[in-house]
Order: sequence, then structure tokens, then C-alpha cells
Amino acid sequence: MTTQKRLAALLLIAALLVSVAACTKAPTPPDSTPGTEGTPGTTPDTSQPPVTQTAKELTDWVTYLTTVNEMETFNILYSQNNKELQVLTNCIDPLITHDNYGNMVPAAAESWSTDDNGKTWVFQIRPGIKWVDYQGNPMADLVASDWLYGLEWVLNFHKNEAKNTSMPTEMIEGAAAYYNYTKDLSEDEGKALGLDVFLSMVGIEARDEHTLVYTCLAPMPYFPTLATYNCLYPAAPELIEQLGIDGFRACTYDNMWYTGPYTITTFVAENEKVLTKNPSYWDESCKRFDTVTYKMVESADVAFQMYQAGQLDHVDLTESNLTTIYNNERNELHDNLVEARPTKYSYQIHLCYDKNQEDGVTADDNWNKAVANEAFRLAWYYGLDATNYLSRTNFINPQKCANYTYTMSNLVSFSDGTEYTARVRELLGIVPDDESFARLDAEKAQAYKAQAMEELAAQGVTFPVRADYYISGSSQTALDTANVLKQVFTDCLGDDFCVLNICTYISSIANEVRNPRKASFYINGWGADYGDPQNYLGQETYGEDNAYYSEAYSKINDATDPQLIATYQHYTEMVNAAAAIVDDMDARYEAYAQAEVYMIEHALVIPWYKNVTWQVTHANDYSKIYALYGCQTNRFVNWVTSEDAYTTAEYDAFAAAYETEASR
Amino acid sequence: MEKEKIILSAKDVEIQFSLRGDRLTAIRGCSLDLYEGETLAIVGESGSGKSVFTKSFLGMLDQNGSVTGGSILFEGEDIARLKSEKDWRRIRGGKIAMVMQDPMTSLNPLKRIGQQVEESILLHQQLTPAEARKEALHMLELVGIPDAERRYSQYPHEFSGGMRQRVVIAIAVACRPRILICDEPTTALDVTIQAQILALIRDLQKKFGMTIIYITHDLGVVANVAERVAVMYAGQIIEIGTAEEIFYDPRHPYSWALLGALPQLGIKGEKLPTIEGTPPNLFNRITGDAFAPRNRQALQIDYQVEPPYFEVTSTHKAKTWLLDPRAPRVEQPDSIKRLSGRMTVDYGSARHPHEDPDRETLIQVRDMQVTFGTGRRKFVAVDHVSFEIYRGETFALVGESGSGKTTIGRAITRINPISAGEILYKGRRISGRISKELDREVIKGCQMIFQDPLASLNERAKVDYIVSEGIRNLHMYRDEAERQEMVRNALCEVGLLPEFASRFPHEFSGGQRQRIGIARALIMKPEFIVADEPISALDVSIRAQVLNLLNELKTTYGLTYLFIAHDLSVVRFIADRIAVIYKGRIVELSEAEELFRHPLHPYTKALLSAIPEPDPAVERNKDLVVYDPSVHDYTEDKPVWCEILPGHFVFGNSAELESYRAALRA
Amino acid sequence: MLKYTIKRLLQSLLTVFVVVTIVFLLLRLMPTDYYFTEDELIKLTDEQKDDILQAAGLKDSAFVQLGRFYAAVFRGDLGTSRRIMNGKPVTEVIGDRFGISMRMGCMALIISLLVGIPMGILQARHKDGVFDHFGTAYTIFINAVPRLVSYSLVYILGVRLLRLPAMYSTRQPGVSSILPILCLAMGSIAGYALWMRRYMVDEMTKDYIKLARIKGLTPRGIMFRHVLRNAFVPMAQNLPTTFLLTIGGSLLVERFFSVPGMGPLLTNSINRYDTNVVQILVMLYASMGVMGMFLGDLLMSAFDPRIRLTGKGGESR
Amino acid sequence: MTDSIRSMFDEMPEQGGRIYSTEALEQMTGEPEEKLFSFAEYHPEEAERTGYSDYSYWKSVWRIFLKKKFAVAMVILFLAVFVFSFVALAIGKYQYDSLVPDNRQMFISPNGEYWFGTDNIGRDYWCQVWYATQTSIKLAAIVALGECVVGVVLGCLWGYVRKLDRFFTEIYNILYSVPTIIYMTLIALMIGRSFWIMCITLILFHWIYMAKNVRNLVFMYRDREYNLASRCLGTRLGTILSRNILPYLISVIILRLALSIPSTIGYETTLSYLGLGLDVNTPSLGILLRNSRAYFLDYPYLLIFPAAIVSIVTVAFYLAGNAFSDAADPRNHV
Repeated sequence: MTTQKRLAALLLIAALLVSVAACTKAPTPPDSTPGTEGTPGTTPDTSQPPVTQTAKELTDWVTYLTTVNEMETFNILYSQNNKELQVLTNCIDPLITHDNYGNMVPAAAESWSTDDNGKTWVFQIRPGIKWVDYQGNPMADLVASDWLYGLEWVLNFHKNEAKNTSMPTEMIEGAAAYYNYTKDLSEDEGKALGLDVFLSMVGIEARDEHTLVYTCLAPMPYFPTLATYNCLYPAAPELIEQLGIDGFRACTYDNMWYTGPYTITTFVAENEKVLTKNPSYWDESCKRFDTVTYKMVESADVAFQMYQAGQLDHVDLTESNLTTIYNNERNELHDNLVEARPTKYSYQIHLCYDKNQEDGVTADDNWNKAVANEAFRLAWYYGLDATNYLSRTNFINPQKCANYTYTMSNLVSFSDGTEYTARVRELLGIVPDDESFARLDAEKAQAYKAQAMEELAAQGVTFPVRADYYISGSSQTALDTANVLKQVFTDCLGDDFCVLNICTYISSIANEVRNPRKASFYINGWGADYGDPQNYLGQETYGEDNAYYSEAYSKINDATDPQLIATYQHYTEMVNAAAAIVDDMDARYEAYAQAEVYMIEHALVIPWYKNVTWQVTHANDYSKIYALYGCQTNRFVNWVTSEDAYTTAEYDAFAAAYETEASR
Repeated sequence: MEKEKIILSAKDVEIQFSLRGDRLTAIRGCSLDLYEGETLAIVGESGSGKSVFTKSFLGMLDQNGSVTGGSILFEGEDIARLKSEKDWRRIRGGKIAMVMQDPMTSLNPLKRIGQQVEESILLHQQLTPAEARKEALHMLELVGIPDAERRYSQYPHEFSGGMRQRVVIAIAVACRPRILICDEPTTALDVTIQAQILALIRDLQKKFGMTIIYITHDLGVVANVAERVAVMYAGQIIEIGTAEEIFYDPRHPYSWALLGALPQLGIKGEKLPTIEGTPPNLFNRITGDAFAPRNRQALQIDYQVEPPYFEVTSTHKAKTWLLDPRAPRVEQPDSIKRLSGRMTVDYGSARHPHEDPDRETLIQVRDMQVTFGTGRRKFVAVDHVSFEIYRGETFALVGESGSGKTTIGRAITRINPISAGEILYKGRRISGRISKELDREVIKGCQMIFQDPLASLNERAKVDYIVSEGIRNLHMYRDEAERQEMVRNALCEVGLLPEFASRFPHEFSGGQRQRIGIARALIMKPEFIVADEPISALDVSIRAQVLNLLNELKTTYGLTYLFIAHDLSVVRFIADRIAVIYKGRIVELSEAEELFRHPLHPYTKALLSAIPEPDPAVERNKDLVVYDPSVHDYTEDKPVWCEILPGHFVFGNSAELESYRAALRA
Repeated sequence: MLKYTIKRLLQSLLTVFVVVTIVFLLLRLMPTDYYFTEDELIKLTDEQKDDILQAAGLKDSAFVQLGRFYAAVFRGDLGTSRRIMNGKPVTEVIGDRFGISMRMGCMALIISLLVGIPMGILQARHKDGVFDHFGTAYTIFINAVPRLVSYSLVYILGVRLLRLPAMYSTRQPGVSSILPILCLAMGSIAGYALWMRRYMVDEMTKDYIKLARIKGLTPRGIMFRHVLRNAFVPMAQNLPTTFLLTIGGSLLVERFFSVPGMGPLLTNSINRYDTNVVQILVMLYASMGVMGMFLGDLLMSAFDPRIRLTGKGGESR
Repeated sequence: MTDSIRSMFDEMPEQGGRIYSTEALEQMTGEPEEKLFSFAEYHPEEAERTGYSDYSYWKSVWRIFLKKKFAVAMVILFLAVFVFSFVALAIGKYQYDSLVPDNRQMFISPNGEYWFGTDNIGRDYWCQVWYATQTSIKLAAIVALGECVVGVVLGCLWGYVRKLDRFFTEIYNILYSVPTIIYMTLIALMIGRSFWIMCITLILFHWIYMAKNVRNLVFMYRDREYNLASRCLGTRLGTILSRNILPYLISVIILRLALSIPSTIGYETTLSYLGLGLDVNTPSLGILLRNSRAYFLDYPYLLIFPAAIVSIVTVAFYLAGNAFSDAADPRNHV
């Protein structure tokens, strides 16, 4: 090759490399507001006097999320995941939010009322709320019709892609029809739809700028609790106009509009996001941080190291961290171990009543006969000691995780302040105990076991009964937990009765396990969507399409045992009767409690545990919003914090104070 | 020869290598005086230590070797004692330089030719870069590189082998060394190029007054360049003298053997004198004369006492007991006498198969073309070639490397597919798709012997398997016993011991391996054998063995050969008819003696003139004919393949043919 | 030259096309449950899931989707992400991330070239010396021991002893990049040192080196004028690939140190069934792969005059 | 002896040549002059035998390999670890199959009862580590063998059959130009994770490198003269490949085999770390390493034991492979 050619080759390479390099031009550094600069405010300030009761509060909060929990969308109407909602809930105000005791408090709606036992609901929208951009510049006024646009968006198949439709379609008049109507349109037609058809079909209207009216399918006394949920959030038509349909769905932190207490000012995917106080927020009285920073970490372990390095203000503890700190009294964090509040999920053992063999086709008669036998189920109910299992989550106070009811505690309360699940426990005769699993009754368990073995042997059931339990093949934690569970079965019921068989699925529990009905039972948690026991108990009814667990898990509708079916039918009647009571809430709750007790006493579903973990933190969890439904929990408003991490003693005091205050 | 100044004096040099835990004594007490300005040739077979010995003058022994005894005096210093690279740098280049065997690898492929020459100029002559560049250009011109200005900035791969060797020589000479060691500088080159390089070395020696040590295994080459000749065997110089003395009056039986084995001195139809066996294993201690086991005229004492040097003349010494007055008188062999003119050369009664009316055409090649590659990379290796081979003859194909001669051989044995024309075997077409039976018949009937005895045997298989591979494939035996018998017979046939069957090829010497290759072909009882340069990779002493064997087999079995060679000297000895091939075209084809007597095509003439004659008197006075393809002007007058005399074909256009006819008439 | 370039580019295009099609079809064989988050899987009914998939266009047959995809690509529309960041154009999703991967990768590349190559040279020059043994031990350790283990070691040493940040931070890109860059460079230093040494040792046994010695050239001169450049040629072939692959980022390192780069994007997008991102990423990686090979050949031809880039492949003669 | 002859030689100058004295010669050899200076009998067979060389390729390979002390030591260490993994399981106080989680025993540092301590759910780590060692070695060995078998067979075809060249080159490009992790992820998510799936996928994506290597060698040997000779003799393709070419590839195959083991183990750990490796029911060293990732700052022993074993295995094979490749290079047979 001649020199020229070689030169040409070199030039070509250079050109290609340069063009590649040009495409990779260093991204502009994320906009950072002055407030977010510098180290977070947790650096211990040595010049401060020793800790006093009136430790200084934090003005900036630094928290973390694991990278798998990175946001996938900024559109709150589109999101169905906690990972986005926990951030976005700070950005846009709902009609109603909660306080730290779980009470509904006004947000964008100043007040709400119904005149017909909950068939139509009128919300008075607070005047003067502004939509702002991410830098806090006012863009438009928030008016009642924004909720119309918001709901239209949600229900329009082509705009929100079928996300978040389940609750509105179940509750609001005409919502399902409108959804189906848009689904049949072509994409372009659907996207072109305005409010006209929507308003003519769906039970929602804006009487004036500040009056919003919803019409439900039936009287729904709990409808306002739905108003805390993101499916009933507003959307600014101006913004939709500006960004276009696709653009609005894919809005980003720097082009979306805000009405909430914070705006997102920095976002680096999988690394960091910063929320900054919204200067135009309507509620000037509420306490807010100047900035809230989320650090995205690869694992909880990394978070712990960052906490130790003073880079985070709180951290949830992993098994190993907790063990190390707890077992070593001289550990600097030993006194700072504090228990978090329970998460909103209530975990149950969901039995499958129409199980198949491993081939997924032929029925597993042995199991189906056994599980239809009430004595068999009650042997589990009374015999299984969850303590070791609970220790997986909380080995210091395992009983804090004990769950004796189907409904999650603190969901609703009677008018006298009695908490609903306390009433259920009372009816069940269970007194929670810090030392042992209160439900346990070895004698009864033995008796039921003997009875079940006798009855079932007569039906030709062979013992031990094999119970197939499925876990994800990729999760080490699930395997560890399953091994513990297996040991629990062995220890409590003996290997002659029932043996746990741990199986794995690859990717989809629905396709691989649930639909072919390969598992004997599932341990699954349910978090409430709205504030009514119906949301829990309605999932287990017999013969009803929208009973999620009956349909997807227990397959009770395909069971054949007449006695079992009768029991279920009775339970279903009790639930429906309770649902029909819409004028007296106490009576309604009492009826639900009776139904729940019936369900548990016949061990149709076996309550199992709830999540109470340990942490070290600079924030008082009891000052945070606490709600079991909706998406308000993670709003950074009115938090009580301290420059020094709280101690176990301080937290115990908080808890005690909270209990007293709550029961008042 | 008048006494001149001794420039370098090696005394009792002993060089040892450690190899696989053993010690190998490569040079066993070798002494040599080198005179200023002379050209000394060191001749010997591979493994004789000629190269190692001279490398020790430069400190260029391989890592595992060292001078373990003796001294090498150069400029008043014993350079055998030098250890560090730093010390050696005083000697290397500026004092003693070297030209290595393989020009293809001895230039840095990534540096411009000019720079590489310049580098040694800058190292050894105090010149500015500009002057050095001028000097480098001058050097390039001096070694005969035309258009030096342009060539200066080219890379080695743009040069042919001969040109590269010229560059290597230029680099060595540019150091202005006092001694230039040429280590087989032409072995890797074509005959015509070899002749040119030899001439160049002679010129340069005259111009710069260097002392030259010329190392070669080929006595024919020596006659051309050397004033003095040293013959080495098994790490010792066994005879040394002026070129005339060594060629006309050699005294050591090994020198006789070496000279006698040259096919140039052979008589057609007769056996060449050979040296049986292989050189001794230098791992072992050698007692007596190392050559004794291979010497038919060895004396008892040869096996027991190492002979001293006997001075024949003041310049001629030989290390053999035969010169001892007590020893019986042994006549020099006939071939030596022929050389020294005491007998006349007779090429014997050549057969003329093409004149035989009953001749049977065994192989017919018609208009054959072989191409490699496709599209723009298409390369025509053989271009419309036609010839016939008659039963019982030896048909030789001669040409330089890359001329397509091997391709023709492989096309006939169907290793390479042909792209046009056809090949007939006993009148039946064997090119392209053929029936199974014919395929079997051709496999049986046509066999091949390969060039490189190292590469042509499967190192990982036993001789037994190698030899019986063909009969296995065609199931040419009834049972295992018969197969073994066939293998044994084949081995005996080629002069190997039957017990060799259970050994692996690496245990054999080159000549033995080549004979295994012949046995492999022979066992098929073929009628026709393509011998692809069967001797060119062999040492001179072994060549004769193989040539004799081939001739013997031919008479025994009535074999027909297609003998491919690059060297006309060998061909003259063995072939009945010769075809000369140049760049894929046969340019001349004729009965052997006719070709030698009346070469027509200029390329044939060039090839003939390049044959190294083992006769200093002839060599020194011969005119080298250089072939220049541009003499042909084929733009208008297209050349044709024309039978200019009965049995004598030549390729040329009408004008050329006319001139050839005129030459023949003259 | 031009003709060759065009031919190579067309060939590369074909390879990329085949790779993307294969991955595209493989993706469609994946269970669609990956499209949903755990939160969604807990609550959504199969019907709702179907609706969502239908809205996302993932319900059509694979070939219809493939046709649509290529039609869009042909129009220059690379589509939008669905699960990495909903609705964000894939180009932006990738654009956000590859800058950081590339900066880090380039730093590591520069460091490893600056350290690895001199290390290889020194090792080759002082073959069998103390430094050579030390270097060899290092290369053996790095090459043999699984990366996970050596990164863990770096992690422990860096975080515990040197108190370096365990996590990449956009606020202190300098300090927090030390450990990831160290991990990245650690391996490639070993690679460069190993190959440089090997090629140089190989080169030093060549005949032309003997000739250079015979000329009287000093070992230094031989090293710098002859060996170095020749040994560098085979290294040069891999350089563009290595360079381009820095854009791809290192999955392991970026996961380890929470670097918001390209590395984890690929597995994340597959895990989340974000088909558009996967396809474009595969297209990108495949193009980089083939471009790397092509540029490598070009670069080699620039260094090595023997190589003529004509016809197929960069074959030397 | 040479010296004594020379001195005699110098003392005895005579007219034309210089001669050793008869007396001295007779004395030296013990034979009379007439006998010494008579012709010896000539044995052509002896001449044939002289050049016999005792060089053997494999013997030399083995000899040079043994010279690499460190590599040999590492191989012995590896063998010790491998054998010990069986012994360890037998002498351990707990059986892998009957391990029970026990939250009172979690994170116990190595002691007399738990030689390698306990893990996060209180199970003995000793038997887990050794069990995992066996799994990993088994996996690596199977993958290495599989790669070799597939790679050699297809590589031979690739190299020998010119028509297939294009096809295989395209496959190579496809596999080479895209990070394997894509395919691995897809497969893990589609088919799942298990020991055999892992084996097969690793073989599926790695054979090509072996094949490429083999192909280049076959290319080199394909047109060697001895293969031409075989073709000339009508030897079939299969026989040529297996008898003529394969034996030359053995050293390369062994090298690849040895180097494939550390790379497989390394790959397995990476994949396991990413959650794409074996399923959690089949503990390999990779899985243990991944699990320890969450704990190693608090409980370093959970990392150290598997890491040390992984390192021993991989370094041993790496060194052995390289030592072997040095030894197999005929240039080093000096």
C-alpha cells in the first residue's frame, strides 16, 4: 500500500473515532440548585453542645433507594408502582391526604361531602393553588376541571395504556364503559379525544372552577379514601396541550408541572435525585425540608456503609448489620437501633383448593382432599409456630411481626376509636404476646391433626401430605426463608403429617405456577387500595369475578368439596351483607369483623405475618404520614427529625406517646 | 598462495550446546586461519557446525550454546572470551558482519528499506543524516537495486527474495566490516537469482577488500566464489585448501563423496556415488574419524584414533588416515577424475522415448489452466499448458519458485482442481467429476513424492501407518499379516530396515524420511509418480541416495515420473525430456540433451547459465545470462506453442520463432 | 480503499441486522410478565395485563413487531423506552448513560495503556528479572482470579482502609470515580502488560532482530527502533474495539459502584422487557463490535505496510 | 586424550605429511599397525542407524512442564483441594443435605464446632463451601470438556471445509460482536437457571472461540504436504481430520481446556452475582460469593473461604495451562 493509502486509512479511523467521540459529548451536569450543594446536613457538628432533648432538626434529608427501585416514569397518572409514587406524591397534591395517625386531611380539596350515603361525592377545590414548573415558576391555576382531564387521561386506553384503570372502573359510574369505548378506537382516534364523550359517559363533573363531583356506581361510603390514590389525580390540560399526548405520558422532571410540597430539581438516573421545597406551595404552615436527596444504591449493604460514613440520614438494616450491631453492645450504633413501623402489607397463607400435579394438568387429589378438610387446615392454623419465620424479618422482636388477622391493622377504626383488627382479635380471643406466637395451641393442633389424619385416611389420602411451595429460582432470600418455613412445618406438625416441598419457578409465578395450579399454597401480602375492609375481605369471596384471591390463588370456585363450598358461601354472604350497610359505619365494620372471624376460624386463609424491620434513623417515624392505602405515606411533610440519630429509648417513648394520642 | 596477513585465527574452538538436559558438542576443536582479503568457503552438510562456528566469531550463538574451549584471536584480542553484549558491539557490524540465510525474515517488515540501511551507516560511519541517506542510496545502487531513489522508501514486502537479499548485503556492507560472513545467502533463492547474488558478493569483495567467509552446503556454489575452501564434517574442518586443490585434488574421502554426489558429475543411467547413512549424533562422544561409519574405505584405525591433519601442500591440509604413508593407497573416485579433466564427461546414451513409434501416452494434459481465488484476487497459476508423458519416461518440469510447476503436479494427482482444459490418464479423463472405480484406479496408479521430508510425513503417526495408509484406504490386502508384509517389503525396497515400521518419523534423518515417503507411494504399485522436488530440501550427500533410488525403481517397476525441479543440473542427470516453465507457461519442451545443446528460449538459456558448475575454472569465467521478460513484445504478435523441431517445442511469437529457427540452423 | 470500506461496512450492516433480528425474536419468546413490576404483578388480573400489553403493542405477533421495528428504524425513529424511563426516546436513555461510562472507560483505558504497556515493555526487556516475575504474578492473579473476588478486595481495601466513597456520586465525580476506574484499569493493565510482553518476546526471536544485533545496534536501540513498533501492531488491532467497548461500560464494575452508566442498562432493560431499549442497545453493541474489528484492521494497515485492505478481511500475505 | 595425540603430533615432524608414530598408535589402541591400517568392514545398516534421535515430543513436553515448579505446585494444591473437598464433606460435622436453618446460630465466626462459621440463617458454612467447590469444579470441567468437543469438531470442519468458512465466520461475528451477557440474560429469563442449563449455555456461547482457534490451526495444517499425501492416497476427510490433524491440536486443546476452567469459574461467579448463574438450590462458589457480598464487611470469613478456594482453582489451572503451552511449544524443547 502506498503512503497515501495508509494516510487515508489513518484519517478514516480518526474521522470515525472523532465522530464517535462527538456523539458522546459529555452530558451537561445535572442542574443543581444551590441548596443541594455541599455535604448533607448530617455531618456531626462537634462545636455543638452534647445531645440535649432539644436536638437541632435537620433542614435537609438524605435518603436512599436501591437501584432496582429507580423510577420508570414521572407521570403520576401512569405509575402503578410504589417506586415512582413515593417520589411523585411529593410533587402533586391529591384531593385528600393523611396525617400521621392515618386520618384523612384536606389537601387540594378543602372539604368533601355526600348527600346520598356515598353515591355522589362533592369536593370543594382549594382556590389559589398554582401549577408550577420544576424551578417553582407558576404556570397555571389548579381548577376542578383538571381532575376531569386527569380521569379522562387514566380511562383513555390510548393515552394511559390501560394503567390505573381498575379502581375507577370499579367505582365510578360509566368509567368502565368509557374505557372500553376508547379501547375500541384506533390509536389516533383515541388520542384525539377531548372531554366531550368522556363527560357524557362518566359520572364526573366540574360544577364550577372549584367544585368537583363524582358519581359512584353504588353508594360507597369509603369513596374519599380513593381520592388519596393516584388514579384520581389532576392533569393540567395546558401541559398536555404543550407536550402532546405522548409527551405528557413521557413527561420528565424538568418539563412536568407540580402542585405538591416539593419539585424535583435534580435527577440522575440510578444515581441521585433531589427534591427541593416548592416556593409556591399553598400550605405555608406545613413543615418541609429544604431539600430531600435520594441516593440510588446497589444494595442495602452499601447504604449501611454510607450511613456509617455520614452520607445518609437513615438506613434499614440487613440481617447481618442488625446481628452485628445488636450482638455487640459496644457497637456505636447499638443504642440507635429502632424499630420501623409496619409496612402496609398483611401476609397470609393462601391455600389452593384446586391444585394440580407437577404436570399442571392432572388434579392433585391427595392435596385437594386434605385441604378441603377443615381439621387439616385448623391443624395448620393452631399448630404452625411462625416465630422462627418471623425472625427472618425481625430477629429481635419476632412477635412484632405476628399477624393474626386478614385485614391489616390500622386500616379503619370504629367511631369510639377501637381499631378494626383489634376488634377482630378480640372476637378471635387472641391477645398478642411479645414472647410467643399467640395463636398457637398445641393441644388443639394435636387434636385436629389426629382428626384430620383419621378423616382423611378414610378418604384415601396418603400421609404425609406433600405441600408444594414455589419460590423464585433467582432469589436467595426466598430460598433461605422457604428453608426456615420447611423447618417450621417439621418442628410443629411433624413429618408424618405434612411435608413442605420447595420448588422454584423461573420468571412468572402467574404463568408457571398459578395458572397451572401447581402450588399448594402461597404466602402473599395484600396492601389496601382504599380504606374499607371490603378491599381485603372482598378478595376472598366465592363465585364473584372481582374476588382477586379466589380467582387467581385459591381457585375456590373450582373446588368440589360441598362442605368447603358451603363454608365459603356462608362467608361470602356475610361479606356482602356487610357491604350493603352504607349508612352506619360502626355496624358495617362490625359485620365485616364477624365475616373475617368466620373466615379465620375456618382457616380458609391463614394469617401469617407483617413486616416490621429495624433501622437507624434521624427521623421520628411516628411523625410521618401513616396510611395503609393510597400513596401518601412518603410525603416529606411535618417530619420530626434530629441531628443525632434517635436512640432506642427515645423511639420507645415516641411509640408510647403515639399510642396514647391515637386512641384518644 | 603467498602468505598474507592473518586477520582472524581460531584455535581449537570447542562449542557446546545444552539441549534437553544433554550436552551437544557442535564444534569439536576446530582451527582456522583467515587471511586478509580472501574469500573462504566453508562447506558442509547441515549439522556439520559450519554456521555455529562462524557465529561464534560474532557472539551470536543461541542462548543455550557457548564457546567452551579454544580461542579466537581477532585484532590481538581473544574474542572467545567476550561475554557482554557491550563488548561484542565493538566487533559486530563494524568489524565483522553477517548475511543470513533467509532474506524473507531478516529485514524488519515495518521499516522502510532505506532506513534499515541508513541505520547501519549511522552506526558505523560518522555521517550526518543527510549524508547517511546519500550513502544509503549509494549502497542500494551498489548492490544492484535499480531505481534506488524510489526503492529507498519502500517496505521489504515490496521486494522479491533476491532483492531483499541484496538489501541485507547492503546493510552488512554498509557497516564497512573487515570480515563479512555470508551464511548460505542463496539457499532460499532461485538458481538464476543465486548466480546473480554470487556475482554481487564477488564484486563487493573486490570493491571493499573485505574478507569473506562464505558458508554453503553446495559445493557447486563454492566453485564460483571461493579462493579457499574448508570442508567441515561433524564439527571439524576435515580438509582445507585452495579451491583448485579441493576441486581437482581432494584427499579426504568425505570431500570425494561430497563432490561425487553432485548430479552435475553423474552419468546418466549410472548410479551416482553416494554417502550412505547420516551424520553422527553429536550428543555422543566420537572416537576416531567421525566419517568412518559412512566410509566404505575406512581403515580400522579410523574407528579408534582421530586422524591428525596431513599437509598435502602448504595450503592444503586434510584430516584423514589415508594420507598416512602406512595406509593403503586409495584411488580418487572417477567422478573426481572427471572433474579434474582426467576423464571426459559423458552423458551416456540418452533414451529418446518420443521417437519410439510404440510409445504409449500415459498422461496427457490438454490446455490446462489452474486458477486460485476469485474475483479481483484471482491468480492464474498455470496458464493453458499442454504436454504428454509417455510410459516409462522421466518427464521433468523445471522452473523457479512460483512458476506453477508444483501446481501442475498437484493438478495431475487431483489435489488442486483445474479450471479449464483436461487431464487424461491412459486416455480417460481424470479431471473434474469421475466415477468411483476410475477414482480408485487413479489413486492406485498415480502417486506423489513430496519436497519436504519434514513436512510430508505425519509426525504423530508410526511409519507403519504412514506407509500403509494408501493400501488401507483401498483395502489392497487380505489380512493384517499381508499388510505388514507389504509394509516391510516397501521399506526394504527403499533401503530401510523393516524394523523401522514401528518408529515415529521424527526418529529419522531427512534422507530416511524421504525414502519413507517414497515407500508410501511405492506400496500402491503405481505406474506414474509425480516427484515434486524430491531432493531439493536434502543435503547434497543424501540427494544422490534418493536420485539413485528413483532411478532404480524406475527400471525395476517400469515407472513413469513427472520430476519437478528448480535446478537444471539435477534434471540433466535424471530426465528424458524437460519442460521449462515460466510464470505458469511452459516456454520450452524438449528431449534433455537437445535442450542442453540447443536452448532456444531466453529463459532456458538463463537457467542453463545459472547452473553452478563444480569447477572453479569454469565458474570463474562464465558469462551469466540474465533473463529479462521484457524482451518479448507480445502486444501485437501473439505467441504460440510451436513444435520447432520434432519433439522440441517452444513458446514464442512468429518473429521469435523465426529467430529460433535461424539459431538452430546455425 | 473506498470500495473496501464500503464493502466492509455493508458486511457489518448485515451482521448487525442478523444479530438484532435474532435478539428481537428471542426477546419475544420471553414471558411477558417481565414487563410488569412486582407491585403490578401482585394486583393486576390477567385481563388487565393483557390490556396493558396490547396498549404497548406487545401483543402482536413477533414478525409484525419486527416489521414495525425495522420500518421505524428505517425512518430514523429508534423508539421510546417503556420501562427504563417511560416514553423517553431510547437515544436519550442511552445518551444519558454512555457519557459517564465512556468518560470512566477512557480514563481507565488511558491509565491502563500508560501503565500496562510500559509494564509489558519493562518485563520483556528484563525478562526473568525481579520486575518481570512481579509483573507476571500480577497478570496471573488478575487474569485467573474471578473479577468478583478481586473487585471485592479493592472494595474492602478502598472503602475500609482508604475511606474512599463506595458509590459513584455526581457531586464528587473525581473521588468517587477512583475505585471504579481502578477496578476497570486493574484488569486491562494486566491484559496490556501480558500481551505487550508476549508480543515483544516473540518479536525478539525474529531473524531481523538478529540482523540488528549483528549490525551492532544496542539492546536499547533494538528495543525502541525495532521491537516496540512491531510488537505494537497486533495490539493496535484490538485498540479500537477496546475503545468502543468503553462506551458499553462494564456491567460488573458499574453495578458494584452504582455508576449510572451503560453497563447495567442492558440487563435492566432485558429484565424489564423494555424491548426498544434492548434492541437499540444490541444494535449499538453489535455495531461497535463490527466497527471495532473494522477499525482495528484499518489501524493495523496503517501501522503495518504489509497489510493491504482489499477483498475480504485484513489478511496479510 | 585429544591433547596427548596433539603433543605427539607436534614432536614428530616428517617429510610430506606429519605422522603419528607407529609405536604410539599401537600402544594406544592395542592393535598392530597392519591391522590398524587395513580396511575395516563396512556395515550399511550401521550407517542407517547412526542418525537415530531419541527425541520424543511428549516426553519433552512433560519434562519442561515439570520444570515449572510453581505451576506444578499449584496443580498439586488444586488436586489436594479437589480431593479434600470430598474428605471435608465426609469429616465435617454437618451434612449438606440435612442442614437446618437456625436463627440462634447465625453469623458465628469459625470455631471448633463450625470450622468455617455459619451463614446468615445459621447453617454450617464448611459443608456449603466444599459442596459448592465440587459443584463449581464439576461445572467448569463439564463446560471445558463440552467446549472442547464441540469446538474441536466444528472447528475442524470450519477449517477444512472451505465452503463452511463463510457460515462459521458469520456465526463468530454474531457471537463475538455482542456481549454474551445479552444472550445469557435472555436464556436465564426464558428457560431458567439450573446446573445443566448453565453448562449448555456456556458451551453454546464459548465453543466458537475454541473452534476459531482450532480452525486457524487446521488452516495451517490443512495444506501441509503430509495431508496432501493423504489426499493423494484417497484418505477420507474424517480420517484425515482425526489421524492427521487432530493429533497436532492436542496441545492446543489441552491448553484451552486448562484455561477454560478458570474462565468458566470466573464467568459463573459474575453471572451468579448478576443473578443469572445457577439456581439458588445448587450452591456454587459463585453463589456463595454473591451471597457473601451482602455480609462480607461485617463477616469477612463468608467471603474469604470461597474466594480463597476459587483463587486456588483458577490460578492453578491458569498457571498449569500456560506452563503447558510453554512446554508444548517445540521451540522451548532445548
